[in-house]
Amino acid sequence: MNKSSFKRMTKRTEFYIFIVMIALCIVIHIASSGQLLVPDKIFTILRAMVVDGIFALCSLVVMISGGFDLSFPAIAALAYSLSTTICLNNGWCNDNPIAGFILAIVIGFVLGMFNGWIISNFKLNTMLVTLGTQTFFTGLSMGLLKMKEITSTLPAGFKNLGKASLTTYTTTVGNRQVSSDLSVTIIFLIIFCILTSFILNKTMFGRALYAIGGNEVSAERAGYNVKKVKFILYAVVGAVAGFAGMLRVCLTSQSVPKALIGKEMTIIPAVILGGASIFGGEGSVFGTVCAMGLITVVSNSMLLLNIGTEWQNLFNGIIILIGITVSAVQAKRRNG
Amino acid sequence: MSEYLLEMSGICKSFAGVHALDHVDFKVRPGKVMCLAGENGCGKSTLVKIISGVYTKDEGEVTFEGKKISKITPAEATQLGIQVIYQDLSIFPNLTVMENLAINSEITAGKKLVNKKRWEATAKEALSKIGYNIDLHARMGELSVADKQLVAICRALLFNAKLIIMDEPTTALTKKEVEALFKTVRQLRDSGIAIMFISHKTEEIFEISDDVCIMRNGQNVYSGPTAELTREKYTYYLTGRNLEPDYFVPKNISEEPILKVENLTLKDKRCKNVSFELKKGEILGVTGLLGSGRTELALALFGLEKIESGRIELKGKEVKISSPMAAQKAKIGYVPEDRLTEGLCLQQPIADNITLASLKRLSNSLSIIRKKDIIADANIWKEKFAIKTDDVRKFASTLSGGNQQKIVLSKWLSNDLDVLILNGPTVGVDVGAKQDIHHLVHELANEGLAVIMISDDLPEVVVNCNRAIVMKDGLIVGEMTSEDLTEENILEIIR
Amino acid sequence: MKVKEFFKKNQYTTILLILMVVVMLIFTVTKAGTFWKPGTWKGIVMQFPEFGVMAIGVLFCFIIGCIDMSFVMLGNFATIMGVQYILGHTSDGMSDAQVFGVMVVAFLIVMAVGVVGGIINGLLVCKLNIPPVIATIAMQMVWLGLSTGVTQGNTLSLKGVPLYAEIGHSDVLGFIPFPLFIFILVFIVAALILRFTAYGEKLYMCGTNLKAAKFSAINTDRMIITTFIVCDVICCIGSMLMVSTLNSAKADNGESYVMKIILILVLAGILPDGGIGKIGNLIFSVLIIQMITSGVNMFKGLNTYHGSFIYGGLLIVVLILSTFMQGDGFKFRKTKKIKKTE
Amino acid sequence: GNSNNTSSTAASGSSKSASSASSAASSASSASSSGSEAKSTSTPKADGETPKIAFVGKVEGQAWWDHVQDSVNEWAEDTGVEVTYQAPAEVDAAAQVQIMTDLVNQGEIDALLFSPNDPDACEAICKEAMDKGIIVIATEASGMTNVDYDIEAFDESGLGAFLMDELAAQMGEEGEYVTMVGSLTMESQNNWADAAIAQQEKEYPNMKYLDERVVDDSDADIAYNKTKELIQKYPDLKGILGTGSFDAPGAARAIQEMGLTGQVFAISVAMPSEVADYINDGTLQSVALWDAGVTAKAMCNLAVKMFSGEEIGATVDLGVDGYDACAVDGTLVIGDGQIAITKDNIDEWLEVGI
Ligand SMILES: Nc1ncnc2c1ncn2[C@@H]1O[C@H](COP(=O)(O)OP(=O)(O)OP(=O)(O)O)[C@@H](O)[C@H]1O
Ligand SMILES: Nc1ncnc2c1ncn2[C@@H]1O[C@H](COP(=O)(O)OP(=O)(O)OP(=O)(O)O)[C@@H](O)[C@H]1O
Ligand SMILES: [Mg+2]
Ligand SMILES: [Mg+2]
Repeated sequence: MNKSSFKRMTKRTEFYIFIVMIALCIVIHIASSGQLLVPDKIFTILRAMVVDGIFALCSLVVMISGGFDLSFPAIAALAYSLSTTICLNNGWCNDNPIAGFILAIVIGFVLGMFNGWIISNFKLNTMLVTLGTQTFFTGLSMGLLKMKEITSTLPAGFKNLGKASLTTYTTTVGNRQVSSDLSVTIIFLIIFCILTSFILNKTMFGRALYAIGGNEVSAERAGYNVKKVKFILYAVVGAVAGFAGMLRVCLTSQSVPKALIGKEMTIIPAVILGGASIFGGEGSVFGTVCAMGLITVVSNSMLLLNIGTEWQNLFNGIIILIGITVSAVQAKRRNG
Repeated sequence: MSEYLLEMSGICKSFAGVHALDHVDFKVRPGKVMCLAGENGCGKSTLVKIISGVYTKDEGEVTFEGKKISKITPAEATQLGIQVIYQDLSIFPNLTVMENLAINSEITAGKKLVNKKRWEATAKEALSKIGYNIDLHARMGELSVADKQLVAICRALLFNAKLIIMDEPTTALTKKEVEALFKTVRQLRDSGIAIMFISHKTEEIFEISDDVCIMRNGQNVYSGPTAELTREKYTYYLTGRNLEPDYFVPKNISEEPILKVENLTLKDKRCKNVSFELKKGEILGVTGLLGSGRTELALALFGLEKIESGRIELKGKEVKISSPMAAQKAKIGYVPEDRLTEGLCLQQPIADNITLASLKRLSNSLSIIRKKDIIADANIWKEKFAIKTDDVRKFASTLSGGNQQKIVLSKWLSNDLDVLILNGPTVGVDVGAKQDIHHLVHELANEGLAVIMISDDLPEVVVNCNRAIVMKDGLIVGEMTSEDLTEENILEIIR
Repeated sequence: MKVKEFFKKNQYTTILLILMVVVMLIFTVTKAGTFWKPGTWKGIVMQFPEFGVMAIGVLFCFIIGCIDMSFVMLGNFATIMGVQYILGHTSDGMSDAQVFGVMVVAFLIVMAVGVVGGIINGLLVCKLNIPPVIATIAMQMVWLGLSTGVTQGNTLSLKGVPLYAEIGHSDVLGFIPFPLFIFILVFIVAALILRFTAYGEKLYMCGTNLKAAKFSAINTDRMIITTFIVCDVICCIGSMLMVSTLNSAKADNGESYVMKIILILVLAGILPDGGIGKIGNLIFSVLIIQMITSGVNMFKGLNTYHGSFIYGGLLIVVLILSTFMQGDGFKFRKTKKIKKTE
Repeated sequence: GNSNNTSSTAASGSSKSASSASSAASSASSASSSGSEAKSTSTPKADGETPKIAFVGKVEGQAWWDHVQDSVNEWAEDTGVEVTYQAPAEVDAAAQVQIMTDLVNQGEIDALLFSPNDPDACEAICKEAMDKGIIVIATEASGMTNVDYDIEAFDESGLGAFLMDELAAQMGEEGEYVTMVGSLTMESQNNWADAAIAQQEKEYPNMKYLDERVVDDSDADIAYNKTKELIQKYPDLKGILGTGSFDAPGAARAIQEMGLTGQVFAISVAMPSEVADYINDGTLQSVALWDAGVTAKAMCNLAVKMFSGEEIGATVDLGVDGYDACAVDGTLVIGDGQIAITKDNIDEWLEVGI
């Protein structure tokens, strides 16, 4: 039994990505003469993963259901821009950011509902719909609503959350003391990972996503209300995207309406790298987190690896290319 | 309370002008097996979908257990006790066997959370209903068609169904599995469940059914007990003509073999040490159990499987067939077993599908091609095969299964071939069309074509082949020529 | 009654036509004076060719069921190579004929890079079974990376070689702007290929069901690679037009064109799912998008994002509308694609 | 307007536009309707007649350019002159040139004011505009030929040197430093950085450039992560010289969090609103700025002057602070718009709304 479950594990893409990630970390650690696997660097990498990690989870659940969401960055951007603007105008959130987060979640939810309504009601190709809504939401935010950057005037509640740390690690670099914070927001990433994993594996809703991704007609015949499931899915993804966007505002202390444009183009390859199938029905939180980790580690080690600035894009592209090649070859092997 | 479990009267349904169902009356008695038979495209699947709530009827009345039903959803149908095993099986290829078995009942039970133990118990219970054994944690997509089918059947049995509908459940099963399935069906029937059964195989209908309903062109032409029906009458009702078994009489077998396979072993070892010869004018049957490697053998000859050792000779010369293109050049054609995924471009015109493998012939030296020629070429085949359509420019998806199969056949027959490999050429094809196809293959063989016919349908092999080989576990375990080529002999070897 | 039949058969084209008329009407009512100026239209026909040409290239990919995200960056890299060659081989004293000769070689270099890019995309997709979107997103990063690396991010200006821009700004036959001429040329050739060649026929069939095409003795791998080559070469032509408008090549020029072109194709009813799409519709959708973009610039209070808002909304409306009709449009509905892996 | 359509632009005083007469003729037929409205700058206008101005920014929806747009609109309101502001959605030369092409071809404008994403890319359309008699004024575009004037808020190498001087003072004229830019493809940012390095080589021999130009994709969060990595990589790093407006805010955040205030210094061009917190708490000592809004107003004023046929001499008063006595050198007009933002003056600048 144990042997066969191990064999099954080796058939999974996640397994390989995990090994690649570990191997790459070790390689980089050695190449950078021991500067990667140290607490302060790990703190930095974890912090850099928070927002992208939550976005990746959004993208993952949609992809498992056989969809393809291009609009979540646009939703997040509109949600946090509106939310911070409202908070600022009303003088909210100077002590704690909860109101802002609730607002962003609600706005994200409403925008997600719009996606969900179109996708579930008209049974349209999700990539096309979300391409449309992405353009539409961005246009709404920057054109009609004329969202502006909010920087130093950002309510203090947001800034404080972004600066709050769980623990601080101090070390001596050269002849000076350098301290690194482990951001509180990492908790949110962990919560979301556990929650997503739980929903996907332990609830009928999660199984519905896999079932729909595997065979939508069968799922309908099996008794799932596919329409409802999809509607809820996109609405919730919208809400979570809004939340993640708000986290970004806190972490950067600025609300820049344009900041997330094009984000989907880096998140989606990462999710695929983590073993999710673009055809639906495949993918796991573990794989996604590993892939996200891999990418974050690489992009935060370029300087340490002495890769010239002008070649960093190329290096990034090649890593992604190799990664998806590995996962594609692995998928091919598995499917015979 | 009426004596019928399900009563349908005057059912009409049309799709964009096509009358799929035209005032059909249909009744099922509880605790009986009801067979629904009819030519391809006569509306059987459509009727099933109306019962199960997938389609809504245009006209007519449905009564289930004496209650009139106006409009139901698939979920409501399940609750009423109607279970359908669809032609496409409705399984989840990405989930495990256990999940596939348990998921439906979990949903119906309105469960919100997953309990692996309960799922496993449910799955085991389902399998035990027909005494079938399989790794519960295997991925569904990796199973063979037969295993998928059995899982789907087990899943349906889980429900306290009053009516189980099976749409062509035996197409992908071999004799042995069909027997197992029938045992289950009888068992269910005896426990008071009504079974509705669609099949194109005459033998099966007479073996299993209590009542028969025969449809033609969207109307029912016969309804009543099977006992009152003879086979002749049955085929007559079905096709409107009298059909005699049309045994293949080879007239024109060449001296020298055109194809010679020696010690062929495939890379993945699904086929080992296979040797056989094929002469012009022959129809060579290849049969065996599921997973016996017949498909792989055919694919190897068509350049889609990697060969490890052994040689293939065509007209005395060794050839390397590395791709379908090479096979076409060597004048070998292949009609795949799964027409939907391997044979057809459903969302393209019928004409383009028919001419897909002969574009080279239809285009000039600049590879310029004219739609007119495509249509003209397609129309020839439409006439020849009596493909049921008014316009070859319509999409292939508008045809029924049997007519789609005819397209796949004509795609290769329109090529100039030496060897034609047919893999399950009449799967899901009605008797009438089957006869047409067989007749045509006979003619072609007698004109000098060498044919390999892979089939599970033993009568088909016996009637149409002058020679047959039987495979088991990738090995050839028996060869028979016309005298000893009988169903009994084949079955003996397989067992 | 032929007209009526045409509309019935081409419901989607009809919708596009109506849309175009509506857009024109709106601008006519609001800004008749500006909108109907010859200058405005000159602007419109001067601008759409560069991405219109690229859209034609990507159309080929869409029909075979692939999507190319790498074309803009690949085009930039190709033109950077070309421009570098031009800059390295021209000097002040050269005659126009000599410079032209250098430009021809540069053109060949650009085409060669396009071919290489197409082959790589094709190999990734058909040999390694990587889904096209993902493979080409990765390649996009690679090309951008290469261009940035090679140029160090600098602009390669063709200021010293005015002939290139002169050709780009010349009029063919005295009245057709050169970019428009190229667009028409590429369009006609593409339309002829799609309609009258065995390749075109196979393209649609492969796009509908690649496996069935493979079982019909069609070299599907070659089809995919060829299609990526066609796509990327045409896109490189578009990139060269862009170089002539901008008079320079750079790693990240035309970044915004990727989404714009996908939008245009989808609006034209040409879907990345493969197997469907009429090249004729492309004209309408390109014009609609360009009219909106140019139209927005006529209004003081409107910015570029109002344009996004309008055509994002338009796309959604068209998608929804299409579900209410039969014929070619209902394909926007999601059809489960048969997995490419066997 | 019933002015005649002569193509020589006496007011601009440059000879290059004389050569455009022939090409103007070729475009005259297609632009006949616009041609009659295109006003030659040589003809004095009747009192009260104002030009229609279009201003094309680098990008839509960034605080810096939002401020420019606001300033332009404010100027329009004050003067009653019609101005339309447009900018591309992304920092993309192609998209920007398309907007300019539309504006020029639609023939509704008398003056085209812009700040190019890529100066070379704009030459062709500017030439076309000038051929049509449209006044063309650029900013941040030194080296462009097809413009009537290019107004610079400061001397380009001056900004680089200024940034270096400030940084050097903070670092005590010794120690290691690196440079940071938004992207390698942003020409002006890279030029300023190069000028800064040149200044260091000339003036501060004890400082050492680590030959590292970091890119942050115009995203403060990336600047933050990169700064952390830099400090890890170079334990002795003392200065970060950025030229993009996201560099200093991101770097400051990292410096502050790592407890290195006073040990590592950062400077860049930045908007006061983005760095106010760090300036006030001392993480940053100064940033450089010019008020691009004021520059934009100066450009508008210059356009009006040219439109009314006013002679532009060796110096010109453009009517806004820092531009009241600009030196004119050929097409180059250099103002005195460069500002250092420090703790002392940041509040004033915050009120200006940048
Ligand atoms: N969704 C649909 N749209 C249009 N026509 C349809 C549709 N479904 C079925 N038809 C048509 O209705 C008729 C009946 O089809 P149906 O699938 O019920 O046949 P069948 O008896 O099950 O055939 P087979 O034995 O080949 O499975 C056919 O002519 C078919 O073309
Ligand atoms: N040696 C094997 N190892 C693992 N799986 C096998 C093996 N042989 C067969 N199978 C499984 O059985 C399936 C059917 O095999 P194959 O296509 O050879 O059968 P067949 O005899 O052609 O039957 P049919 O055509 O009726 O499906 C294969 O797809 C595979 O999943
Ligand atoms: Mg059927
Ligand atoms: Mg088989």
